[in-house]
Amino acid sequence: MKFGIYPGCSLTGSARDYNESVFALAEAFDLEFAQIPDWNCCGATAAHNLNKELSLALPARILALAEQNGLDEIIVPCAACYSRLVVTQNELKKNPELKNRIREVLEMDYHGTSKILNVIEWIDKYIIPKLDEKIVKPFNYKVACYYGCLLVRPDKVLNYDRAEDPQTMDIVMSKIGADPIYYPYKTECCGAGFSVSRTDIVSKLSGKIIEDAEHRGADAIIVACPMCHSNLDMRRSDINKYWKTEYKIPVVFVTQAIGLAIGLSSEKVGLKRHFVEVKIS
Amino acid sequence: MARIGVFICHCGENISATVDCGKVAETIGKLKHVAYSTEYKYMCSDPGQTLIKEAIKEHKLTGVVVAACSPRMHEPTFRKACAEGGLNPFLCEMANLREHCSWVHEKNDLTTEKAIDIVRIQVEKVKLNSALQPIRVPVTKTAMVIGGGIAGIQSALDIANTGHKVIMIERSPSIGGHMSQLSETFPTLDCSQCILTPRMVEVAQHPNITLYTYAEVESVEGFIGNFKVKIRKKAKSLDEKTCTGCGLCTTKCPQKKIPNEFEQGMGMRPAIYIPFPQAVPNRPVIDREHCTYYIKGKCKICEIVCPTKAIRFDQPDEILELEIGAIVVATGFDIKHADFFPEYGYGKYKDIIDGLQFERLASASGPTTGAILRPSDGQVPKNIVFIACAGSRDPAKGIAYCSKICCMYTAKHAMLYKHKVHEGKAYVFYMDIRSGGKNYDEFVRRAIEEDHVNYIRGRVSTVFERDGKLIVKGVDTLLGAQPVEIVADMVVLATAGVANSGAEDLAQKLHVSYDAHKFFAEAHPKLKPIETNTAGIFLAGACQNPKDIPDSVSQASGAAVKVAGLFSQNELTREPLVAVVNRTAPPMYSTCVGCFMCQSVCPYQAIEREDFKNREGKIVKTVAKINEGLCQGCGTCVALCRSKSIDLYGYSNNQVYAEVVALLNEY
Amino acid sequence: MNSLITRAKELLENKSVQVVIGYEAGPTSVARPAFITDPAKAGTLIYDERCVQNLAVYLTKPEVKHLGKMAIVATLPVMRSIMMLISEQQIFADSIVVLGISADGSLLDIADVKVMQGYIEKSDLGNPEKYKELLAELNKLSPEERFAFWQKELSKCIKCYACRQACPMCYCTRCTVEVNQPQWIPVQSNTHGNMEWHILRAMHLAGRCISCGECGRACPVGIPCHLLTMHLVDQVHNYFNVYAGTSEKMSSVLSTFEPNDKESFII
Amino acid sequence: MSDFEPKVVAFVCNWCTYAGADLTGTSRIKYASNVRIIRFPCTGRIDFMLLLKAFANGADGIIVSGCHPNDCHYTSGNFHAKRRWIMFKELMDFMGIDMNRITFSWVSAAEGAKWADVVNTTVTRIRELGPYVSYKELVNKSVEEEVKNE
Repeated sequence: MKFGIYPGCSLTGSARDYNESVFALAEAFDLEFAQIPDWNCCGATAAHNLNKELSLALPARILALAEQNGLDEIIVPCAACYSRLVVTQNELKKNPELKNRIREVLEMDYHGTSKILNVIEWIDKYIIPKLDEKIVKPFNYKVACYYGCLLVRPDKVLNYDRAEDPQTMDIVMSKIGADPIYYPYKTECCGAGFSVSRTDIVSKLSGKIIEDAEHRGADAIIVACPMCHSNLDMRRSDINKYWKTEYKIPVVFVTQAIGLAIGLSSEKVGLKRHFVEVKIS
Repeated sequence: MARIGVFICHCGENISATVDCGKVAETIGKLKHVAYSTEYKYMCSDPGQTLIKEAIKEHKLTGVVVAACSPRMHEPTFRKACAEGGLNPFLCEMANLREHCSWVHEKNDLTTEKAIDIVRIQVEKVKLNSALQPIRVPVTKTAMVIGGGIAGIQSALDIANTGHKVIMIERSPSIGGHMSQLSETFPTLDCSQCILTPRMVEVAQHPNITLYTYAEVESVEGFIGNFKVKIRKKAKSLDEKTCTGCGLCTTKCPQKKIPNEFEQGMGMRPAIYIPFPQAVPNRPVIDREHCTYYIKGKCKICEIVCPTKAIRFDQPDEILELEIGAIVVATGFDIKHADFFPEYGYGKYKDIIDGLQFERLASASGPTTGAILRPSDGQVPKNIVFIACAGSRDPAKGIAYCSKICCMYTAKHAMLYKHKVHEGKAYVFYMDIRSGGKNYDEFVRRAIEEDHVNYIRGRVSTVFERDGKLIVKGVDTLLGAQPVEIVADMVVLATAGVANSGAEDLAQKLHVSYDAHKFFAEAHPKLKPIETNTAGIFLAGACQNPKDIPDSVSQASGAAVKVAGLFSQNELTREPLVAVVNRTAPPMYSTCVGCFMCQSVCPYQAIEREDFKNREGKIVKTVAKINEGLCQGCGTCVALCRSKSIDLYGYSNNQVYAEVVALLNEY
Repeated sequence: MNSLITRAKELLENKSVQVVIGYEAGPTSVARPAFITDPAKAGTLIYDERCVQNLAVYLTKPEVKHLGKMAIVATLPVMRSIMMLISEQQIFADSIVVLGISADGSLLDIADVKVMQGYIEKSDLGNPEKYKELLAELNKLSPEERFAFWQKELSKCIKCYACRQACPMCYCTRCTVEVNQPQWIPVQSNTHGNMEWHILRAMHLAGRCISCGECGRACPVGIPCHLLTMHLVDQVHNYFNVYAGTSEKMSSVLSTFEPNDKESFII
Repeated sequence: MSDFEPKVVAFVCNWCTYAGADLTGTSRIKYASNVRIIRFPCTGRIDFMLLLKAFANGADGIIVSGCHPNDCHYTSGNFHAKRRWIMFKELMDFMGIDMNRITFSWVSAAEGAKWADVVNTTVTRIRELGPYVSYKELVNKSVEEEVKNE
């Protein structure tokens, strides 16, 4: 089974840990990735605030490249990239005129036929069916599944999970033996793109997310978005400074947790790259 | 030779703003057979109608086309005007320039071109119309009221008091509806049961009312004045005549753990039960789904203890066939179950309840005999949060409409709480306060100013539990969108009012329209709010949209007047737009070959067999014949008939063919 | 076919029927329909591979009905036609004796409609093999090619209505083509009008055609018009899982419905 | 073909789609003005021959629309119509007549927005397909044939 993969900027930069765990899982389950050649920026937070055509053309080019290369299914591990790609596909499907315009802009053919999967959908479809037989070390921890904002939104477009109380990650985690706690902060804002410009806001918001998870006795926060991870993990010292606390709860990618459960080493799934030490293995 | 008169209406500016009415009138005036073509600002007004009447006489018109609004709006108006002008009313057709053209297109040549086409089609059609006489049908002067809530009760009593018979059917074991569950009513705070129960008793005792509880509509056939209704009387598993309603069986029933519907699940009831103490009729029924005898085949304790031997375990459902002249639908509403809003935590925490559950808590006859206690531990909540618009006015996640009653009952709830828990704090999160109505706004002000309920304008994003308390996170938009967090002991959700369960199914049985939310649809939003699109079927109460008690009662009385008006006539006239089997081509009379495939498509059993006999009395041919009393004019038989032997008045083969050909060709 | 002759003679002699409808040898090598009323002439009846016409068409003709009670030599398509005619109330089961002929040409003992139904149900009810191939070939073409094919074929039609006359199910005493208020089908023959006629005919036979192929056989200019009705036979089976002419009580596909009928094109 | 204005004929039932189109009007939802509505009491009344006549007289597209299943004012007319359209569509496909030019839809009295959508998507599609040239050619050719025969 061969998929296209769109890494976006984070998977080869700040989220190399995530990238490593996704590839490690794929290898363990005999799934193959083909990186979309000549891929470009998805537009991220900036493009859709500046120029609508640009914000659609950037993801559309990525999708058009996937089509050209015969990649029917693309996995997009970054939740932000995922959201941009899916929204673009949907907008252009709804509006044929706009689609033609974007084709002109790109000077490329674009049909919008590729199926875009986020990491949970990909796990659901290709990992879960063969998961049971591979589990060697059940992930026996209390976990707080943190979805953030982009994985399940806009819900009318994604039509994928309950936007206010999503469940899919909890289900995946319970399949590897974890105990997902009741966690009301699962879709609260982490500060998102203020990661760089306003760390004080990130510290305030992410601090609450971490506090509630610790308060409820979670051993780890599970995420599926590089942005969430960097705010909760990389900014931990800022958070602790802001709240005058000593939060130690680790932040683990869902793919890392599954990797550990099937016996992959913590190096293999990139745990060594975290800022907050992960004492889970 | 046809002489058609065409009357183009401007509808004020509703049509003329985008359609060049002058050009339409001029172009149509040049068409063959059009003897007169004119335009006027308001055709439906008195001078407009006079214009038509005079033109009919002056120009010896043989047909009239009024190009105005939808025929669904004013066809009867203009047909009547034509009749008054001396023209058979069925020689009048309407061209829909407003809803189908001027309101949906921009002002340009294409729109005017379309308007001309719309009128042309009707000109071609009306040339082929036949002068028809209305069909007369008798009226059965018995009404059926479906639903025994306050709207049904009011309607039934009003009809019965005009001297006509009423059959009331109610699917639950007692009449009373949601009103019987309420504690106090706004804006007067009088006790709901105190004002309702006398009415319930009056229904039961009225000589003109026959009450069937635990009964549902099985099927409805026929038409205005002549409905044939089958109702299913579900087996109550006891003989109502023998039973005295002593209630001994209900106290001895060993199965006691069934969530009590009347208490909104906040209490339990046995398998044989009287829904509430003031129930009418005050006789128990056995809930066979939960009764130990029906599940396990053993028990029968109720039979043993019954002093009058009234229990009948083998009682079957009974189907009654009734002849009904008019139907009032008063099936009420339901509330949207709050679990569709996972972020509000309903269903996850016992202390998050909905509005109807709060009514039961506050009711003197409720599970706490009127004390406001937390369902989880029976403690008095010190802090209580009411969330208005939980699902209403929320097109993204809930429903787009305003449920209308929640602002008022939320104010009432907060007030009732404050009256009972003086030291407690009540918060209301609201979007707007909609308190139009007599003494309504004063009532809300009282809650705020006298009872010191904290009204916070803003939405709640989430409610979750932490350390045994409910954390309500919201926003106060009047304080510059400040996030607000309230630590509450109990949360009450004013969930949206939605169509009652089974409404869609009932609408389909009745052949009446319903809207996208499954509420029954009125024939016209302003001018026919009580009628449905099916003649002889009327609406009362919240089955149409969420309504409070005064509105429901007013509409119920309105529906009663409609029924009484209908019953004041001995005969009704019906539009003669029915199918007909041709009877030409002697000697075999009719080209029908008698395959009777039409019989199997007819939904009304309106197609009969007609034998032709020769002189010796031998049947030489059998052909189809339409019973015009039963035919409703759907025309499915017409399209199916291979030899084109059936046609439909008003939509004849010649007419529809002419419309297609005329539309697409040059003129 | 001695058993057939004996049985026919017997029926006529004991006056169980007044006429036997069957086949006899024509003046050329072709078999032609025979209407035997005299027991002495029963000997002229034949049954062999030349006897292909669907005789059921005569059951509704007044000039044949006029002769009295009928017996009919009936292969599978004829029997299915009889079933259809009974279900559409054109003939009565007790006014007809069926001289059934099996696939291998031997006389069957068809005592009543139930027996006939049993025989039909056991038989292969789909379109005959030789037509299946033609249908498959046409279905392989592009829509444009099919449109061209039918235009070419239907341009030959001379509107003689032999297809209609030969069909046992086209028993209407007045056909749509004879209606002129409005003129549904143009009187003249031209490709477009001819196409309208053949669409009309096929639609009227939808769910009623029993795949005998008589219409195509009757066409003097060789239009394969039977493929239109046979295509719908396949579709009726595909959508509604029925074949026409299998029971005296069935109603036709277009005069009945199931609430859950499946389709994928209505939005 | 930028100035091509498709002619679209809509055959609709009185109780659902006609009323739905009325609602489009009362809701002031704008849609393409290429459509002309012919009113029928019920989809069950719509003779398939009328669709052919529409093409024969120059229609480029057709909409057939009525009540959703179970919502028929006459209980079952739309169910019969559904079967009829299934057969009709299959026969048309088999004869190579372009069924992309016919939209079959259920539009209820509450679906004013859907009606606008049905019209707009149909008109857009027909615009892309262009005029129904092959059918118009067939009709014109047939007129010539007749002249020749006379």
